[in-house]
Order: sequence, then C-alpha cells, then structure tokens
Amino acid sequence: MFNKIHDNIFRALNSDFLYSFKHSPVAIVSFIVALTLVLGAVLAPFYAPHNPFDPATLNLMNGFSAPMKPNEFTGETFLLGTDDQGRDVFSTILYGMRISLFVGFAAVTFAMVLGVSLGLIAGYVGGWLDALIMRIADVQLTFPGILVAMLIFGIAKGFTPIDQRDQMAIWVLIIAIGLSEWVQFARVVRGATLVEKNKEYVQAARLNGRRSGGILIGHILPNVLGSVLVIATISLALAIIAEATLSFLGVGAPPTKPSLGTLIRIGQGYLFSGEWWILLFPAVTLLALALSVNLLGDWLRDALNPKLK
Amino acid sequence: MLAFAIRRMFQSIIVLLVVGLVAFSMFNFVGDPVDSMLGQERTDADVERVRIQLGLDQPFPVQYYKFLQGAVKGNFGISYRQGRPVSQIIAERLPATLELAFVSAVLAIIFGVALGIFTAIRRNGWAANTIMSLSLIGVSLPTFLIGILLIYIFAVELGWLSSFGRGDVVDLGWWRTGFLTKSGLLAIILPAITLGLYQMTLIMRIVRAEMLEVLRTDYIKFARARGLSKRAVNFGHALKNTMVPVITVTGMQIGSIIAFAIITETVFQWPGVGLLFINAIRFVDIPIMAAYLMLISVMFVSINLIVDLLYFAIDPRLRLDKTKG
Amino acid sequence: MSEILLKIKDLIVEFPTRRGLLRAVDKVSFEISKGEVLGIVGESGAGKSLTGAAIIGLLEPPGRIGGGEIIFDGQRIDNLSDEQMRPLRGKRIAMIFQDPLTSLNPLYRIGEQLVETIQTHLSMDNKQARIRAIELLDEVGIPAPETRIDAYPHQFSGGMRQRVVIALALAGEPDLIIADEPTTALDVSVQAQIISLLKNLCKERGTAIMLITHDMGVIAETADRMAVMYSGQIAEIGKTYDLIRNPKHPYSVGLMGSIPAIKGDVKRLVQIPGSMPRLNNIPKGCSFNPRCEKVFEPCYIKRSPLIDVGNSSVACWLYDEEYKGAKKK
Amino acid sequence: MRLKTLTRIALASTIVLSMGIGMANAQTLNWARAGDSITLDPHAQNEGPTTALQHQISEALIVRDMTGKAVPALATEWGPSESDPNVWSFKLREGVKFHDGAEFDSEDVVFSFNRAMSEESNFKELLASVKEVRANGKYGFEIVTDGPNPLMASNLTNLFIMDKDWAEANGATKVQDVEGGEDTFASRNANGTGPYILVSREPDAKTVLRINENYWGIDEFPMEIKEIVYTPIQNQATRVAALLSGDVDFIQDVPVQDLARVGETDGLKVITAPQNRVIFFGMNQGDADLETDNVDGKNPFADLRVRQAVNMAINREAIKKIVMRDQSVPAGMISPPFVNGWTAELDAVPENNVEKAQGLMNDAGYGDGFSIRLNCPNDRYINDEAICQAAVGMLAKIGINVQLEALPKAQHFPLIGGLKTDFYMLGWGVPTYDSEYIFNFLVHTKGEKYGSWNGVRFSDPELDMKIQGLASETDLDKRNQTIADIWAVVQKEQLYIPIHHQVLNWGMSDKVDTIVSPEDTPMFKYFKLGS
Repeated sequence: MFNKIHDNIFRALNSDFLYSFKHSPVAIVSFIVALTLVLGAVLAPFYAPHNPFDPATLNLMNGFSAPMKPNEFTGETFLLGTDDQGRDVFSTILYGMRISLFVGFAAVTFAMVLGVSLGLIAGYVGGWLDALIMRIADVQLTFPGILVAMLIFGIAKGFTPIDQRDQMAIWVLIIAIGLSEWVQFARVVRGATLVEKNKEYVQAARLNGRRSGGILIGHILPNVLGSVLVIATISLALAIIAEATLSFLGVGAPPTKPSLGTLIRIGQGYLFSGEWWILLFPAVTLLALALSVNLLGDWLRDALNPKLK
Repeated sequence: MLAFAIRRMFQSIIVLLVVGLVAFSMFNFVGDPVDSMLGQERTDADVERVRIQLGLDQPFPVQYYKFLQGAVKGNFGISYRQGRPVSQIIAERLPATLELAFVSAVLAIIFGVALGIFTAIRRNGWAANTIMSLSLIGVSLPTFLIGILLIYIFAVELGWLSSFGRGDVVDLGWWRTGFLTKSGLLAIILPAITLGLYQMTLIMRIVRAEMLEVLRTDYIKFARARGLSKRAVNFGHALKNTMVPVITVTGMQIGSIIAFAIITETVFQWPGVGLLFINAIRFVDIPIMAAYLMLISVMFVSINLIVDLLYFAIDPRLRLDKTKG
Repeated sequence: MSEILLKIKDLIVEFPTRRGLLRAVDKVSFEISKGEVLGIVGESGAGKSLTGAAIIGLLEPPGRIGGGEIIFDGQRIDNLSDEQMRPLRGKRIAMIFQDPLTSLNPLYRIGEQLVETIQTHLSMDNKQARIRAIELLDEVGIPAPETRIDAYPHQFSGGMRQRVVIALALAGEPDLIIADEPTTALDVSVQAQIISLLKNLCKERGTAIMLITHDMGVIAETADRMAVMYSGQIAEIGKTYDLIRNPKHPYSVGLMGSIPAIKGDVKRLVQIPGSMPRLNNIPKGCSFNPRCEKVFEPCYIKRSPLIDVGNSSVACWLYDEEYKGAKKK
Repeated sequence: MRLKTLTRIALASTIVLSMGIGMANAQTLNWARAGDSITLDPHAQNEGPTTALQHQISEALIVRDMTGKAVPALATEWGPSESDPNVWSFKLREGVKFHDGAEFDSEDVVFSFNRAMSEESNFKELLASVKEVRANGKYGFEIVTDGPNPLMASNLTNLFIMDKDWAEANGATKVQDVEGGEDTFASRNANGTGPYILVSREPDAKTVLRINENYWGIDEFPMEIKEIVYTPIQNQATRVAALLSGDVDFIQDVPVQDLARVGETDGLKVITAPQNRVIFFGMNQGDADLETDNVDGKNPFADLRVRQAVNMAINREAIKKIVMRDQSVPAGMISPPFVNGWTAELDAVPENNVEKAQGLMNDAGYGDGFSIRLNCPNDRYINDEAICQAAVGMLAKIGINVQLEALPKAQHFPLIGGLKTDFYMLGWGVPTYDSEYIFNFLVHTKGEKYGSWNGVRFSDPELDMKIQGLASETDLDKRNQTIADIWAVVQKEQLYIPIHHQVLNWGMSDKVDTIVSPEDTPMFKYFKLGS
C-alpha cells in the first residue's frame, strides 16, 4: 500500500511538468517567494503583531517609528517601523497584501470566468454573436484598464449607498481589473472552440440531435487549460500592479484599510523626509510579489508551451 | 478594401458614441460642479443661477444631445474652471502630451524592438537572459514608483535633470514645442523614460515571442537553406514577418501611452492633457473631462484604423481582392 | 563507379534532454555520387529528415551532430561554423522542404525571393538576376513567368508553389539537393509531375538528389539507390531495383511486402505489428527486435553492422557468416 | 568613438548652458505652489492662489502687507466721513500709471467697484452693504453704505482696481462669468498698477512676470526681484523635489514632513507663521435621527455629553506631534487668533481624557458605542486625510466606530452644503478678521442669507438675532460683548470640535529674504534677495 502511494508520488514528481519545475531554480525560488507571501498574507491574523485594521488598537504617538528603534514617546519597537498613523508597517503590509491578493485573485477569477464563457459562446454559436463579442473585445483592448477602472469607479459611486462605499471600492477594483483582462481568455478559448467544433464527435452529437455544448466544454477546457493557466498567472501580476496604480491615484482601497498600493501612496509623501521605510517595504513587497508571479508565469509559459498569441 | 475601411469607420463611430455616453453619464456622479465653482461664500440663489446657466437643470438625454451636437463641431463648451473654450485649452495642452508620448513611443519601439530581436536571436545567452529578467522587474514595478525613483535619483540626488515641467518652450504659433531648447530637451528625458519603460518591456517581450515563433517557421529554415546571410534571414525575412502581429500590439501600446500619461504627467507636473484631466476630475470640470475622453477615444480609434491599414501595407495576403481583381 | 559527392560516415545526431542524450540518428553511413538520386525511406521519426538537416547544417538546437563525419566533395563539412557553412548552402547543397505552402515567405514576392537567392550566390546585378529568375520559373514550368514573378506566394496553387521552391533550390546551381518529402503535402495528381520535374532538371544539370520520403512509389520511380532507415539507423541500403525486388532486412521485407502495387504511404500500409520504438526507449541490440519475425539471440545482444549482401548492404545478423547456420532454427 | 565625443560635447555644453541660465537670472524668482490662479480677471474669483497672483500685477486701494497689516496702496488716506457715518471716503494716490501707461484716477476706482458689485462678480458679498460708490474729484472716492459699516476697510484689501479705458477698449467691462463659462479678454490679460507686469501665461503650466520700472513704489519697496516665473506643481513630492533640486526658489506649501529635509538642505530654508485658518469637525446635532449611524430612531450627537466625549477623546497633542510634526497650534475654539473675539481662554486646548470621555458616553447611554461615517476632504487642508484617520483611531477608543470617507474637496464640500453628512471636517479662514464672519456662516441657523456652512444643524433664534445685530452695531464695546456672549454659547454647546490652527510653511532658497504672510499671499515687492 505504502509502496503504491510512494510509486505514485514518484511518478508524479517525474512527470514532465514537475521535472521541469525541479530543474528551474528561478521557478523554485519564485514559487517559494510567492507561496511565502501568499501564506504570510492569508495567515496574517494568526501571527501579525498588530491588527492595523482595528483603529482602536492604534496609538498615534507611535507614528513614524523607525524600524527596530524604540519610539521616542512610547518606547515601543517595531520590526519595520510604523507609518504616519502609528500602524506597524510589517502588520500593515501583511494585511495590505491580503487586500491586494484578494483583489488580484478575484479579478483574475472574474476575468477568467467571463473570458472563458464568452470565448466558448463566441466560438460555439458563431455568427453575429461571435462578431459582437469579438468587437467588444477589440474595443476593450484599446482602452487601458486604468481608464476603464476610473469610468466604472465614477459610475459605481453614483449607485452605491454611502455606507457601502468602502466595500464597493474593492469590488469596483475587481470588476474594473477583471474587465480589462478577460479578452485574452476569450480569444484563446474561442480559437480552441472553433477548432474543436468541427471535429467529428461534435458533428456526430449534433446530428444525433444531442446537445453538443456539454461535450464541447468537456473537450475544450482540458485543451486550453495550459494557456488559461499562463494567462491567469500573468493577469494576476497585472492585476496586482493595476490595483496598486489605482489605489495610488486614489481610486482604490480606502486609507483605513490600506492595500499595498495605498501604502505606497502614503509612503511616497515621506520619501524626502527620511521615513523611507513607509515607502520602501511595501514597494519591495509589491515588487517581490509581482515579480515572483511574473517569473512563475514566464516559466509556466515555457513549461506548458501553449500556443499563445 | 474600401468596403473594409467603411465598415471599420462605421464601427468606430459607434464606439465613439458609446464612449461618449459612458463618459458623459459618469460625470453626473463625480460631483456637483457648481459647488466647486462657487467657493465657500455662496448663497443658494447663486447655486440655482449657475445650474440654469450650465444647463444642469435639463434632463440627462437633453444634456447628452447638446453635448454631442457641440462635439461634432469640435465645440466642447467652456471649461468651468478656466473659463475658456475647452477646444482651445486642449489645443494648448495637446502638444505637451503628444511630444511626451512621441518620445516615449519612439524610445519604447526602438529599444523594445531592438532588445526583442536581440533576445530572440541570442536566446539562452547570458545577456539575453539578463535582459529578460530585468524586463520582468520593469513590468513588476508600477509606473508611478519608477517616476518617483527617477526624480529622486537624477534630479534630487544627482541634480542632472530637471524634476518637473517642460523647461523652456518655443511657441510656433500653433504648437508649443520643447524640442527646440536645451532645457526642454533635458526636461523630457525622465518623463519619457518613465512613460516608455513599461511599454518598452511589453514590446520587447512580444517581439521576442513572435520572433522566436517566426524563426521556427519553414520559410525561415528554407531561407537559411538557400544560403542567405544571417542578416538577410534575421532582418530581411524574420523581422518583417514578426512585425505583423507586433504592429497591433504596438499600436495599442501607443494608445495606452497617451492614457498612461495621466500618471506620468501627475508625477512630473508635465503640462499636458493628462494633467489637465486629473485636474478636471478634482474640480469636476465636466466639459474638459468629456472632451478628454472623446479625444482619447478618437485617438484610439484612429490608431486602430491606422494599424489595420498598416496590415494592408505589410501583408500582401490581405490585399487579395485588389491583386486578383 | 562515378565520383563520390557526399560521404557520410557514422553520423550521430543527438538531443541533450533532461534525461540524458537521445540519439535520433545513430551511426549512419552512406555515400552519394555526383548526379545520383538516393532515396531514403522510413517511418516518421526514423531520422531521415534529421540526417538531411545535419548535412546542410540546419539542425534545430538543441539538436546537434554528436559524432561521425560528413564529407562533401572532398571537404569535411560537419565541423564547419554556421558562417563557414553558409556559402555552401544554396550554392553547393540546396534543400527543399515538405510543405511548399509554408516554405515561401508570404510577405515577399516570389521574384524578390528568387533575386535575393540568385544574388547571394552569383554575382549578378538586379536586372540580370531578374532575367535569370524568369528563366528559372520558366524552366520549372510556371506559365507566363514574366508576370507571375511579381506575384505573392499566396497567389499560387500548392503545386505551383513547389515549382517555385524548386526554382529557388536550383537558383544557386547546387551539386546536391536534399528534398525532404517534397510531395507529401501536395495533391496526388501533381505529385508525379513535381517529382519528374525535379528529376529531369537535376539530370540536365548533373545535380545529385537525396530524396527523403515515405512514399515507396516515388522512390521506385525516381531513385537510383535507396536506403531504408529504422529508428535512427540504416537497415538496408542498395540499388532501388534490388531492394524492391529482393529486400533482405526483415524490416525491408515487411515494408515491401505491405505495398501491393509498390505505391502508397508507408505510414499507413506497413503491416508489421507494433510500432517503431521511441527514442528514449530503444531496445538493446537490434532496435527492430521486438517486431522482428526472425529474431534470434544475437539480435538482443548487439546491433549488426552493415553487411554486404550482393549489391546491397544490410544491418542484420541473419546475413552474418557466423550466424548463417543459426538462422534456420 | 565619434559618438562618444559628440555625447561629451553635448553634455559639456548643456552644463555650461544651464549654468549660464542660472547666472544670467540671478534676480529671477522661480515660484511654485500647489494650484494655479484660475483667472486673471480681478473680480471673477475670490480664491487664494488667484488673488495672490493678482496682487503682484494689480493693486487694491488698501492692501495687507506681509505682516497682515492693512497699509495704503492706491488710497493714501481713508476713513468714515465725519459728516455721515454711512459714507467712507478715500484719498487716492496721485501720479500712478497702469502698465500700459494710462493714468490712474477716481474714474477707474468707481468703474472697478461697480464691476466688483455686478451680478457675476465673486466679490459682491464683500460689498453687500454698499449702496453707491462715487468719485469725489479726480483723486477722491466715496462709498455709501446701507448703514454704518465699521469694518468696511478690511473688506477692500482684495478689491483690485482696473483701468476703465483699457477694459472698455477690450470689451472687458463685464466680469468674466467663470461659472457660466465665459472667456474674456480680461481673463487672459492684465493691466494693473502693480509692481510686476505680465509677460506670458499658460494656465496650469507657467506664468512669467517682470518688474514694473515705472511702479510708484519702486523706491519705497525693496523690489529686488526683477522677474518672477510662477509654476503650479500639484504633486507634493514633485514640488519638494523641484525645490531640493534647485529648479524652483520658493514654494508656498511645503508638506510638513519635508520641512526638516528642506531646512537641512544646503542653500534652502523654511520659515513658518501661524495661518489665518482653523480646522475642526462638525457633528449633526439638529436632526432627530442620523442617516449615517447605526443607532435607530435617535441621534447620538444630539446629546451634549456625546459631543463633549468626542471633544475629550481627540488627542490634539498627538495630532500636532505626529501628523503635523509640530506645525500646528492645537485649538479650543473655531477662530484663528488674529480675529476679533478670539481669547486665549476660549482657545485653551481641551483636556484629552479617554476615561472621562468613556464615562460621558456611558452617562449618555452609549457605553457600547455606535458607528458613524466621517466625511473628510483629501486635497484641501494640510494632511486633512491623515488627521481624520488619526481621529478614527482616537474615537475607536471610546467605542465610536468611524467609517472614514475621504474625498476631493469638489465632492466633499457639497456634502456639507447639501446637509448630506452628519460628521465632517471643515476649515475656516476669516478674511475680515472679525468673529461676525464665523457666526454668519457657521453658527446662524441655515437659511437664505445666513448659515450656508452650518452643517451641524444648530439653530437658536435668539442667537440668530444677536448675530444679525452685529453688522450694524457701531458701539464697538457693546459689539465685542455680544461676540463674547455668542462664543460662550458656541463653546458651551460644543457646536464644533476644534482641532488646530494651521501653520504656514514657506520653503525657499537661502537667497530669498522674506517673512510669511498670514494670508499665504507673498507680496514680492517686499522680498529681498541675498547674494
């Protein structure tokens, strides 16, 4: 029994995919970095020294403490220092990363679901619906995500009750970023659908009067899995950056629940005044996160080698 | 081809109408312009007077119709904040943005294409690998951060380049250019790098990917088998074929350069339309915002059109109907 | 025996992979005389195309020559750098690929591609090169070459495109053309035309052809000699007539026996049970042993060298003096 | 090699060139602040940066000097007429010329005042009590008011005088209607009597002024700056970078966190002075129930004890130390110290005592706290958003769960004016230097003419009467007593939660020699330039 499991694991580890992973130091390092960051963020409530989102625990007098140096008023010491509100930068980065990652993952999931379904519909139904969807995709591609986000932000604000705007900001970010990423998914899936649609089994199913849609999905999705995975990874990095940029422009996460972008926006104001840690640590974290995800995406692209345009 | 052009033109107009509608409706939510215009010492009667003057008392469709009517004639009304025709303000600001976008685009395309080719031809070389890794750092750093860091290093710490603005400009009557003065040329360096860096990495990665794809094709193998020189194969054959897909992406990147200029212009206080737009949002200057979005859409749509036409120029397969007929 | 143009000795083509080196071509040796047509047959993956690519120096990295020698017209060329090899390509050795649809750069007029090739190898000005190009097109049977020269590849049919490709291959007046499945992608109706065109043009010029195909019919009609390749090795090589009439290697026998009218596609018609082993899974000894009807002990131990039997050479222990008695057990 | 040489030459020449510019323009002042002037029409916008630029080009009858004192400009003497308290008379300066050479006289003053009182003018509220203006000879001028107006002179310091003939010749007799979207000659050109002449202007980008050699006060004032290049730089990091890199010589709004860096940088200095502006929170205490809280059927702010608890929970000292880096003066009343009616006792910093505050909350029946939305601007006051964030933390300690909504001023202020917020931040400056101005806008019941910024919904008819009476009260002692009475109510009822008085920080090159004007308006004619 044990041997069999061992065999299975051994075989799995020896499969091409894992083999290529084991032999790519870049992939291993970036995977470890990304995993550490994600786990660090997810598990933050269990070990972060402070909860920066609970204002009652903040002491303003702790503000601007330098890393590892006792605060001149309160005598408290913070690993990475504190920001302008006396929030522990280390904890705030962890909690901020939760928001960045949540927005990133949710936006990519949204883009993926939207893109894959529209791609399937466009490829399968064809005709004017296909033309319409692909034209929308073209238009979407010409509009940079930032402008789309600002537009959606402006409109959504008008429809959201005032007491839900904090939550709204996050969802608007997700929708805005998701909307600017779905096209890639749709194109790949549409292409695969077009190829698969004309294959015999689908035609046969059609002739038999059976609904071929389900069969189609079952056959296409495995084919495009690689491409979708690669696009999703790269989109995740893009989404994290987009979130940071929008939050930097002030149309993003609220300042009382700062994401990495908001933190950088706050820290940017203190670049010249010597409080470098407020900008530097979140910026390095953002860079590490985006870079490791990007590197993973790059490696995935090589390893899975999907036909990507 | 004519039919194609007409169809694209028609689609473009629909796109513009939709963008106009979306943009215009957005402005109903960003804030009440009257408040920001009147300042603290205002009476309710003032508010009412101004609302009527601006036509804000009319129903939304009427406002939109009036807006479109004017827009067709290039008349976007008068800026609430500056009190001058929007078209005039945009005309003043546009050269700054276009010059910045132009320099960044040229930088991005030249370096992007060159590095893309280099990394494709020398794939697996250490230099190419280093460039590829660095490029990932480039796409992983948000633009605003790059701008701030560049200012900090080159303007504040080293004092080599100016930290903001366009330097001295020369007024050619219809165009204020910063290209003719030393300070103007020095001033454009940092913002152009900031703006172009991201696009450059993207172009580079796309060129590389496409080039690798093309280098694997039969006609490249055949070209090599015919004994053509490396130069002729790489630059004569492979590059031209690479360019077909790259042109689309590059076209869209140039579109985004103009939109991304919002961030760069904010960081560098570059007096272009992006900064104008951000200011307009702050002051709820609806005519400016509407005009800006329409302008951007027109640019995107024209860039798309140009890209499509470039396809015709570069890819004979699309010219089928002409040569056959 | 006429003068030897190309001599291949123990050629090895290998691919470094994560699981070690894979040998795709394993110690292949043969010769081609001037003006001779050598046919090479075998299933897909037998190493035919790689041998061709190795000769002209166009192995796709990470593929590389791992041993052996290639001697062309008395000069060793397997160790030449890409730049040293380049003057030979097109000028001395040309190559024609399988798919004429993808062999031509779609963005250039065929005239441009011809002129470019001509000028690379012959010192001609634009006008002369163009005249030469028109002549070539005329020779390969393109009607109205003066106007068609300015057309783009997509404006030609498949057969016509392969004619253009042949014109391009001939442009440098080479001594050897490696034709890698030149007709596979074409309609059956034009395959014969193209082959006879190629053969006739080469005959006129005294150009040798290394014709890689899995179409036995083409070989039978065209080749002076032929080689049968199996999993990177030559199983049998000899005069075409002999080999078809009297195949000696059990694989050749199966190959010929499966062709009722000596015409058709090996890939589909081979009646030998099983399939060619994958490169990472080649059995010890003779690589054909799992499928061989006449397999016996030495086949599991060691691979047979090429043994001269009549006018052919066969890599099979059946023909080894030592085992001659053993075979009829 | 050749390229290298070329680059070297190019580099060398740029260095030489840039040094050359620096030397040639030793008397040029590069001036930057966050925002640009909105228009050059002197009567179209009553807004800080707009009047600040106009003050260099045009003059009023009376102006405030760098200390904030009203001093003669185009008028040399003024005062209420002895015969009629409803008439103010002015003696105008003689021999003054506009930039285009035209002579200045009473005709221009009458024209300018009428223009400033027209419907489109943004200054008409300041002249609301004026019945008529008239010339009294070529260099005399009189203002007739509805009733006695003891503060008339202090209303005039931003009322610029235009040349009548120039305005008529250029079709600029009417005030530019900024809101109505008008573009006039006067909004893009200027012809004043001031110390500097407009050379060129690109709105939001660059404005160049040069010295007026024919200025009447050329010998009276230092007038050491010969050329002014004015650039608005919105992004605060960029603005500081521009000063640090030497691209500009003088910025008006140094972010508080960068004061130290600027001050420590060789060749730069920071000077500070208290500003005429107080920052405070307002709470809706008038409505029976609040929209933005989680208490049903009740308004916690209606309870004085809750307002007092909030007041006590705010740690003004911490805000000063951390958020403002000592660049603020904690406040106990919503009036700047310059203002008539201000006293040190009233302005004493309230006690910060969380326990006591919690006690008050318990007494009021909100021991478990409640939640409420706080509206805050993010681009108006110094560190406005950071102050609000700090307040969120402080109020959390007494159980008030605050959701902060920080918006640009264009979206924030309408919430207050439109009574759409129950808890908000506001800042107030008092250009008239009198408490009446505060009461009119912030304390009087909200209505047609008064209380337009009374977002706390406070209403006391008796107090309203007192406030309205202030305008025509000529007995200054009696008037001051009324003011003190009103302040007592404001303080007792805890109408607002004062936070602090803002401090102005001007950062500049060492060579610039000036003091800070409490109005945040540099008058460059007073500036001196060191070597």
